[in-house]
Amino acid sequence: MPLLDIKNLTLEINTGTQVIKALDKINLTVNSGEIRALVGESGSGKSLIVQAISGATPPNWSITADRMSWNGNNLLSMSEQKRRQILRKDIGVVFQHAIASLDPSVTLGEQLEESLPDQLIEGSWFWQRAQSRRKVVINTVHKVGIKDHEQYLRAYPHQIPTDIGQKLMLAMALISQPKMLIADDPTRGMETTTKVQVLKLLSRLNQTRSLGILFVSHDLLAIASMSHSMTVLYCGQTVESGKMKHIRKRPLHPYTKALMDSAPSFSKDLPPKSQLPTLAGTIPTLQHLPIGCRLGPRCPRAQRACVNVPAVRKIHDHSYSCHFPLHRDKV
Amino acid sequence: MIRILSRYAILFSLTLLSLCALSFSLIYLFPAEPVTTLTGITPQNLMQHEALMNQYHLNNSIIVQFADYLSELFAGNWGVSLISGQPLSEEIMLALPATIELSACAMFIVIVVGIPLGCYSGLRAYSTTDFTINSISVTAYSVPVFWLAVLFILTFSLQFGWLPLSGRINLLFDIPPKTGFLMIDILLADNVDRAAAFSDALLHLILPVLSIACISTASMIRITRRSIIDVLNKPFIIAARSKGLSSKQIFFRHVLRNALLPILPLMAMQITTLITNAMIVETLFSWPGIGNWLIQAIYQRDYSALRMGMLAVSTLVVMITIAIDLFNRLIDPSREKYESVTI
Amino acid sequence: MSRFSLYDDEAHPSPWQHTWRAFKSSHIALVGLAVLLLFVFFAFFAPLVAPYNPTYQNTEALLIPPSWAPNGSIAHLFGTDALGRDLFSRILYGCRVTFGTSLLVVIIAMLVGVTIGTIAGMLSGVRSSVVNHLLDALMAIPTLLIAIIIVGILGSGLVNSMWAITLALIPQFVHHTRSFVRGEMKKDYIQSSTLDGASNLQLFYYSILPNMIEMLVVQGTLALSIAVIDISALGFLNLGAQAPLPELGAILATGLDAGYLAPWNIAIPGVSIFLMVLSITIVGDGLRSALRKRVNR
Amino acid sequence: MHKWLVWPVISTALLTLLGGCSPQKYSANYTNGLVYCSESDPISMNPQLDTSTTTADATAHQIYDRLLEFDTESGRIRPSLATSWSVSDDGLLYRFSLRRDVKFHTTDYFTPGRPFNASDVLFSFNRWRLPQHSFHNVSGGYYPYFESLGLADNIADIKAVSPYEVEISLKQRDSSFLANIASDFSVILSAEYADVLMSQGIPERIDRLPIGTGPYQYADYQKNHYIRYDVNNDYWQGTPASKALIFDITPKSSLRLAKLMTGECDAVAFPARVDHQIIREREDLVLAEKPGLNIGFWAFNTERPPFDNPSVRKALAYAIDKNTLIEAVYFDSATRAKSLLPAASWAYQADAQDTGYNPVLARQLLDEAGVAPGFTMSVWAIPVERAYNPNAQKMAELIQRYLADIEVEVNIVSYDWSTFRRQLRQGNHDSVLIGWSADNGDPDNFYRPLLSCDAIPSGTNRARWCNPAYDEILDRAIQTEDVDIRKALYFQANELLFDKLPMVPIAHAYRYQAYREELSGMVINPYGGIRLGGVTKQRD
Repeated sequence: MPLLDIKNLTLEINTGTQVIKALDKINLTVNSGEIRALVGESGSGKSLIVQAISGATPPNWSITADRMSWNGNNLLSMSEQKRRQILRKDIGVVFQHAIASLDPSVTLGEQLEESLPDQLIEGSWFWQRAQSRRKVVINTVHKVGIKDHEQYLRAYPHQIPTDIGQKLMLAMALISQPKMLIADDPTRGMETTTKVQVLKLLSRLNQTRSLGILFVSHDLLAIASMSHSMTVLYCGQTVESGKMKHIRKRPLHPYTKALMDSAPSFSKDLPPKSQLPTLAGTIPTLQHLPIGCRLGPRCPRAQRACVNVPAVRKIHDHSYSCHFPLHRDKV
Repeated sequence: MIRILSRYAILFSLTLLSLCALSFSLIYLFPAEPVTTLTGITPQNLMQHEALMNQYHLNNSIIVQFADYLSELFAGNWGVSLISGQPLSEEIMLALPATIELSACAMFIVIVVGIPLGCYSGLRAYSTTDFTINSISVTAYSVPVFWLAVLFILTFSLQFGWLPLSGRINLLFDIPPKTGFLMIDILLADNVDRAAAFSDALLHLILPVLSIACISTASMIRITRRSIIDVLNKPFIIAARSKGLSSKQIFFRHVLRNALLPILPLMAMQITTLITNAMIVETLFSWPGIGNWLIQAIYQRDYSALRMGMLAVSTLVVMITIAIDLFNRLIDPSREKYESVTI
Repeated sequence: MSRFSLYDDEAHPSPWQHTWRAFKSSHIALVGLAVLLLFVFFAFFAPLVAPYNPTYQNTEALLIPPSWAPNGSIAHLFGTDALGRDLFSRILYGCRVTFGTSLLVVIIAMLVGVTIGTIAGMLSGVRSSVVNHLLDALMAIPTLLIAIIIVGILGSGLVNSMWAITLALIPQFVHHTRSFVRGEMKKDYIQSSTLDGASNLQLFYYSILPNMIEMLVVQGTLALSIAVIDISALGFLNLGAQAPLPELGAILATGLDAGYLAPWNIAIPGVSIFLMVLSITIVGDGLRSALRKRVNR
Repeated sequence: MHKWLVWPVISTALLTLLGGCSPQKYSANYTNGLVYCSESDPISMNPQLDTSTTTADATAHQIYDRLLEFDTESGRIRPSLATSWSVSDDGLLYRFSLRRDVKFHTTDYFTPGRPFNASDVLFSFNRWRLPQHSFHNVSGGYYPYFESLGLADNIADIKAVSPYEVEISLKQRDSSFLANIASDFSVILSAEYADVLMSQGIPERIDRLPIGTGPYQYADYQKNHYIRYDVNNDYWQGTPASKALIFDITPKSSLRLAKLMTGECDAVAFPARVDHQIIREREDLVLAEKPGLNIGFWAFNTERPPFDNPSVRKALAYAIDKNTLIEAVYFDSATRAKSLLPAASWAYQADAQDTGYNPVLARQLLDEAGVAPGFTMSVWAIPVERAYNPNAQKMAELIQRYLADIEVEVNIVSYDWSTFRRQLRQGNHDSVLIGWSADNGDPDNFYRPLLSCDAIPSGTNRARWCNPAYDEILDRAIQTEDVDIRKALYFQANELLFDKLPMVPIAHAYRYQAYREELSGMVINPYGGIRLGGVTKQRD
C-alpha cells in the first residue's frame, strides 16, 4: 500500500489572460521507507508538485487528479481540517531557501515549538508541557547535528548561516515524526561538504526510522547513490519512472538518456576531450508549450506520431511515456 | 541596546538644539523689533528699551545670546504674548493639551478602524470587498479636511441638529483648567454635574475627531492593505501553511506581526498629517487648541507667541516621531531597515 | 546543423511601454488620467476658456444659483458669489492658480530635494547619516506650521505660501532619493561603471537617474496631491492667496460667509479641489501598481 | 479562510458610528445660564478706556451702572444710581441725590466694606478729569470719549455736599452734559476697591478684574475664547433670572449664526445681512429690528498727501456709487447718508448736498490735482461686523473695483480687531471704512467726536481733520438750549463738511438683534451696548 499515490495530476494556472497547463498528467507513488527522487531541469514544475501536495495553493490555481491519496484516503476530497491534520502529523516539508522560509520576526525556538503537534508531549500542567516541549525540541536539534542549541534557539532567522538554517528546517519537519518527508532541493547552492552531511543525515533517517522521502532535485550525482527509485519530469510531464538500477542500466526515454549522458561520472567510456552529448534547443517557456510529447522539437528521434501525447506503458514497475523508446524498436 | 538608546538620545538633543536655533533665528527674522519678539513687551521709551536689551544680553555676541536664550527657555521664562500680555508658558500649556487630546482620539479611531479594515481588505485581496474598501479609502484620502469639516457641520449639526459644532464643552460648565486635558479636568472639577459634563464633552468631540480621522484612516487602510499583501506573498507563509497551521493561527502568529512592523515608521508620518489637519479643523470648530491659538497669533501678528508656539508644536511632533522610531527599532528584531516601504 | 526555431522571439517591450501597458490595464487609472489632463488643460488655458473676467463684479447678479437650479441662468454656469462674480470662471482661474502653483512647487521641491538627496546618498559616513536623521526629524514638522512661520516673516500672499510648501516637501524628496541612491550604490552595475572610471556626476546622470525617474514620478504625484491640499488649506485660512486672487481654498472661504443662502458657493469649490486631488491620487496609485507589477515579474 | 475576520471588523466600525449619533436633538442648555456670542475681544474691562462697541457690550450694562440711564423705549433719560437731579437756571450747576444701600460686587478678589456713596462718584469722575489723579495714568491714562468731548476742562468742580449728595459745576453751558452722563462710558467704579489695590501696589488690576454695581459680576476671561460672569445676587434692581452669563467670542459671523441655530448661543451680536432672510424663515429664531442712530463712512487721512487736497477727496467721492454699495453690503436695510446725522435725529437736514456717481468727473478732478493714473492707495476695512458697516471687507472690494475704473489701484488692509484699532490710532492709513454709533440722542455726539480738533489725539477723528471754524460752530451750538438756533448752526456745519469732504458719509443702517425665541426681555438699546440684565430664558 503506497504512502503517497498520485495519478494523472493536472494543474492549470489562470494568469488572467490565458490558462496554462503547468502540470500535465503526473504519476507519482512513494512507498513507506522508500527514497524516491524526482528529477527534472529547473522550471519543469517540481516545486509546483510539492505545493500541490501541501495544499498551499493561491486562488488562481485549479488542481484535478484521478487519484491523490495518502494511505488510501483521497487528499482532494478530504475536509480542510482533516487534510491539515495529516500535513501536520504525517508529512514534513523542507524548502529550498531555508532562511526565507522562516518567519523573520519570531525566534527559531518558538518556531520549532510551534510545529510540534500536541500529541507528542506529555505532562498535565502547562509548565510541565512547556518543559517537555523544550526537551523534544532540543533533542531533535541534536539529532539533526547542531551541537550548540542554546545560541541558535534564541537567535532570529537572519542571524544564522544557511546550512544551520537548512538543518533547522529539517528539524522542524522531523519534529512531528512524520511518515514521509518531502525535501524540495534542500542542498541547492550548498558547498559539497555540507551537502554530503545533509544527504547522509537523510539516508540515515531513512534506514533507522524507515522514513519515506520524496527527494526533489536536479542534481543527479547526489541522488543516484542514495535513492531507491526515480521519476524523471520534463515540462510538467512524467516521462519515465522506475527502479534506480533499471533506469541507470537501460534508460528507455531519450530525455532520461540525455540526462544520464550529461552527468560525466556515469558514462565511463567517454573519450578524453570529447564534447558532452546534450539535447539541442532550450526548455520552452510556460506560455509556448508544444502540443503532444513536450520533448518533441528537441528529441532526436521525434517523428510524426509524437504530435499526440504518448500513453504511459509499464514493464514490470518500469513505466515510460514515449512512442519510440530506446532498446525497444516496436511501439 | 544601550548603543541604540545613546544614539537616539544624541539625535533627539541635536534636533531639539536645531529647533531652538531655528526659533532663536526667528527673533531677527520677524519684521518686529528683536526685543519685542523675544520678550513680548513693547518698550515704551528708550530707557526701558536699554533695560530690556541688557537684561537679555541682546547687545553682545550671538553665541552668548543663544546660550542665554536656551537657559531662559529651560528656566520656563518663555516671555509674554505681545497682544494679551499673558505669560506664554501658561497659554501654551492650556492650548497644547487640547490639540493633543483631539489628535489622540483621532489616532485611536485611525488605529481601531484603519488596521482591521486594512487587514480585512489585504487578506481578501483583489476581491470585490477589497475593491470597495480600497475605492472608499482612495476617495476619503483625497477629500480636503476643511471641506469635510464644513460638510459635517452643515449636515450633522445644522441639518439634523444632533451634534454641537463649536468649542470643547458647553461654556456653561465651569471647569477650571488644571491639567488642560478636559476629560481629566472634569474628573478633578468638584461643583459640576460630572455625567452631564462628560457626555457634553464627548458630543463636542465627535465631529472634529471624525473629520480628522477620516483622512488618516483612509491612508492607514491603504498602508496596512499593501503591507499585508506583501507579507502574504513571502515564502515563509507557504512554509507555515505546509506545516499545517490553520489560517487563523497563520494570520495572528505570522502575518499580523510581520505586516505591522513596517507600518510603524509610517505611523510617525501619519501623526504629522494628523496634527496639521487638527490645526486646520480647530479654526472651524473653534476648538481652543494650539492650532487655533497659532492662527489667531498670525492674524494679530503676535510674534513672540508665534516663536514659542512654533517651538512647542515642533518639539512635540519631533519627540513623538523619534519615540516611534526608537520603539520601532527596539521591537523590530529583523534589523533589516524597511527603507523603501511603498504606500 | 539547421536550427529549427518553432516559436518566434517574444517582442520585449521597453520598461516604459511595459509600465504604460500595465497602467492602461486598469480603467480607473485611465479615467483619473483623463480628469487630470482636464485640470492641466484648465490650468494652462483658463483665460481662453473662462467666459468672464474672474474679478468682474456684476452687482445686478448677486448670488444667482447655478444653471441647473430652478431659477439659475445659463449665463452663469455655476451661478455667482456674494459679490456678483461668475463662479465658473473663478473656478477655472482657481484651477490655474492652485494647480499651477502646486505643479511649480513640486518641480522646485523635486529639483532641490533630489540634488540634496543624491549628495547625501553618495557620500557615506557619519556626516550623511547625521544630515539624513536631522532631515527626517525636520520632515516631521507639520506643513501648516512652516507656512505660518513663513507668513509671519514674509507676510501672507500666494508666493510666500508657495515657499512654505516647497520647504515642507523638500525633506520628503531628500529622504526617498537618499534611500534610493544608497540602495543603488550597493548594486553591482554601479560598481562596474565606477571601475570604468566614471566620476560621481557621470555615475549619477547615466546610471542612477534613469532608474530613479520612475520612483521620482511616483513620489512626484504623491507630493503633488499634498501640495494641492496644502495650498488650498492655506488659501482657506486666509494665509495664502489674498482677497481678489481666485484660489480654490479662498473661494471656498468667502463662499462660507453666505453659506446658508448660497450652498453652491461651498459645494462647487470643494468638489473641484476634491476631484483634483482624487485624480492625482488615482493616477499615482495606477503608476505605483504598474511599476510594482513590472518590478516583481 | 477569512470568514472569522469579518465579525470584529464590522463590530468596531458600527460601534464608533452608533456611539456617535444620539438621535434626540442636541439641547445645549443643561444648566440655567445665558450664552451671548460676541464678535471680538473687549480691549479692557473698563468702558472709560475705549470707545469700541465690543468693550461697551461686554461691560457697560453688565458689570457697571451709571448715575442716569436712557429708557430703552422712549430714549429719554431716567434715574439710575442718582434717584433725582436738578439743574440751576443758568445751566452751570447740576445737583444729584444718590440711591441708598446699593452694594458693590462681592467676588473672590474683593469684598466691599460699605455700600455705594458720593466718594465713588467723585473717584469715577476725577479719575479721567484730573491728570494728576493717582489713577489717571493707570492702564495708559487714555480716555478717548471724554477727551473727544473736551468734557474734562468744561467741568469746573465736583463736590460731595453729603454722603449721598453730589454737585457738579460747569464753566460753560453744555446742553448735552446730561446725555453724556447717561452714556455707556461714564460708569461708576468703587473707590474702596481702588484704595485697596493702590495699597497692594497693583492699581492696573482695577481695569482687568472689574468691580461694579451691575446685574452680573466678572468671573473669568480667556482671550479669543470666552468671558464668564456670575450673577450679582444682591443687585439693587432685583436678582437677574439666569444664574450665569457667558460671552462666547466667535469672530466669524457665519459661525455665530450656526451656533444660534444649534442652540449653543442664545443671542448673537451683529447677524450678517446675508443671513437675515434665513433667520426670519426659522420659527425658533427671532430677528428684532430698530432704526439705528449710526453712520457708516469712508474717511480719508487728511494729514497724508495727496489726501490733504479737498479736490482729490471729492474726486474719490464721485468715483463710487453709494446706491450699489448700500444694496450689495447692507441688502437695502440702510438709508443713504447725505450728512453725518441720521433721519431719526431732530437736527437732520433733509436737503443736504450729496456727491453723485460720476467717474468721468472723478478722473478729471484727479488729473487736475496732479494724481497720475496707476496711483495706489490703501483702504482699511474693519474686520468685525458693525451695525453701521456689516461687511467692510466686501465694501472695500467693491470700492476697489470702482477705483480701478478710474485707474486708481487699491490694496485692502485688514488685521485682527485690536491690532487694527492700534494701527489706526497711529494714523498710518490712507483711508478707512468705519463708522460711529451714537451714545446719546444729542447731535453733538456725532459732530464733535468724529471731526473736532481735540478728537484727533483721542483717536475717534479717523480723518485727522482739524478745522478751527468747524470747532467754533460746534462750541456755539452746545452753548444754546434753543433747538432752532442749534439746528441752523448744524446746517452750517454740513455745508462746511460738504465743501471740505474729509469723509464720504455712506449709510445709516438699521440695528438688528438675533436671538432664540425662548428668550424674553431682549430689547435693542438705541444708544450704546447691549443690556442683558433683564433677559430670562424659559425652560423648553
